[in-house]
Amino acid sequence: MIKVLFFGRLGDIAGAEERKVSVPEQVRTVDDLRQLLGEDGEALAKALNEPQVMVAVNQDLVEWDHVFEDEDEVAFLPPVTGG
Amino acid sequence: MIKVLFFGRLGDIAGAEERKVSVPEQVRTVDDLRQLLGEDGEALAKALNEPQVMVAVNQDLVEWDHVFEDEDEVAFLPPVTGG
Amino acid sequence: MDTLIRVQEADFDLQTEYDRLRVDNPGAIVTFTGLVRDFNRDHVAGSASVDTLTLQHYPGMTEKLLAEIVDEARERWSVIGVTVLHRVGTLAPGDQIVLVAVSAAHRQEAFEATSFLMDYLKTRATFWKKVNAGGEESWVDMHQADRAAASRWEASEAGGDDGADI
Amino acid sequence: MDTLIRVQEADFDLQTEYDRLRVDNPGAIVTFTGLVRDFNRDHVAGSASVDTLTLQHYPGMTEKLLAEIVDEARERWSVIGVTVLHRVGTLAPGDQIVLVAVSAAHRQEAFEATSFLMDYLKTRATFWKKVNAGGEESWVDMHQADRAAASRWEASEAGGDDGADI
Repeated sequence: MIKVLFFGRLGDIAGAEERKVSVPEQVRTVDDLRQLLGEDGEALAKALNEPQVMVAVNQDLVEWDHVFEDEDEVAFLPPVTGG
Repeated sequence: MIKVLFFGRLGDIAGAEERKVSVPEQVRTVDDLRQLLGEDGEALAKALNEPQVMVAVNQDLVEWDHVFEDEDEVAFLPPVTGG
Repeated sequence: MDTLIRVQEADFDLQTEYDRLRVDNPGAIVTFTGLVRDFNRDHVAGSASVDTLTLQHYPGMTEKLLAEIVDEARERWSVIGVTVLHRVGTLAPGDQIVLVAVSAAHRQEAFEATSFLMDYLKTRATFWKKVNAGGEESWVDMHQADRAAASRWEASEAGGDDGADI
Repeated sequence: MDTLIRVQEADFDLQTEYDRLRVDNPGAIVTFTGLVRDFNRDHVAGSASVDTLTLQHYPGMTEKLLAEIVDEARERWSVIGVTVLHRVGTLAPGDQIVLVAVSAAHRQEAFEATSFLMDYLKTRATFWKKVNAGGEESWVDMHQADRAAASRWEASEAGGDDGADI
């Protein structure tokens, strides 16, 4: 079971800012996870695959080939717009 | 009769921040005035002739060949150090 | 010598933060405040008036990223105190959003560090802005100009210490 | 849209000046405050502690020169409000000397205009500083670094309006 967070517009598209997800064994990297989540709908798949979307695991930015572990917190981050 | 102002260290060297000066007829430009004032003493002559000293007539910066008139206010300004 | 970083719903008070920086007896203090403009450039062409702005962030990660940005500023410039306050939640036009304040011995360091902190905050810290204008909500896009502003620091070496008086 | 220029013996209040600039609903406000440092770099090598600083100016001409500097800033950057307050008389370490505050729609203009105003104020406005340290008075010399800081604006075109958000 992992915790998935969707920020900014991704939360609206995913329909929730937070989801608990149990992942099949072959889903190992955050990119695998992104593809799995994208199976929920075309809009979310498209949004998660935007080139500027970043991903953090346990609040550290990681590359898309990063392998997450059970209980990890995985956050999908659209371009930031603070200030 | 003109009013002469000395600012910054020039006031200390001139011994006053302000002087009323009546000038001979042949003293026409502010450079002439500077040389006249320098006759009071070598220290003041040297200080007024420092390359960075500027001169204002009636609160406008002017060149050294500027011709002043009676009743004018002539100010000798060392490099500024505000802020 | 200290750093203050806070993400909060509450408003902040410029004088309070300034007074805190003054205690170290610096020669220069620069403050930057960002406020909600009444003009909605980010929303749609035609620019409906902004009713409210909602700021979301990633608690924990935001503070960590802000601390990293401040560390980077401290490596580049010789500054004394650094304060970064950023509000979240719902804000109205005219409200204060963000305060960056830097004290230093000399003015150049304080100016550059403050400007750098804002450029990096805008492009790296995990905040997201939603505009509510004319009953319609929409997430704000990052501005290309902000990316450009941040990238100008990437080429440059540590600037600043040219010894100007304050 | 207004400009406030004041040379005064009295202390000033950052919050008051900031609040005045806020009224126009800008997106960004930058403030610079210069303070008397306890460290006497300007006086002698060995750096006796500063007891007091005395600021002299040329009444009338100073205000005129400051107005010209502000006009020049307004020609170069699109800013809203500009405030320049400078104290004269005798000041102690920790005292506020000068405040420059600028409001604008976008942050880049506010940063650059404030920095420009300080650089020009330091090299063009008719103020003179005398340090009293260890019982000895001496007039401060202009810093080469301040000349250099001012000259960097002479080569450059009006900067700033790159459209960054605040």
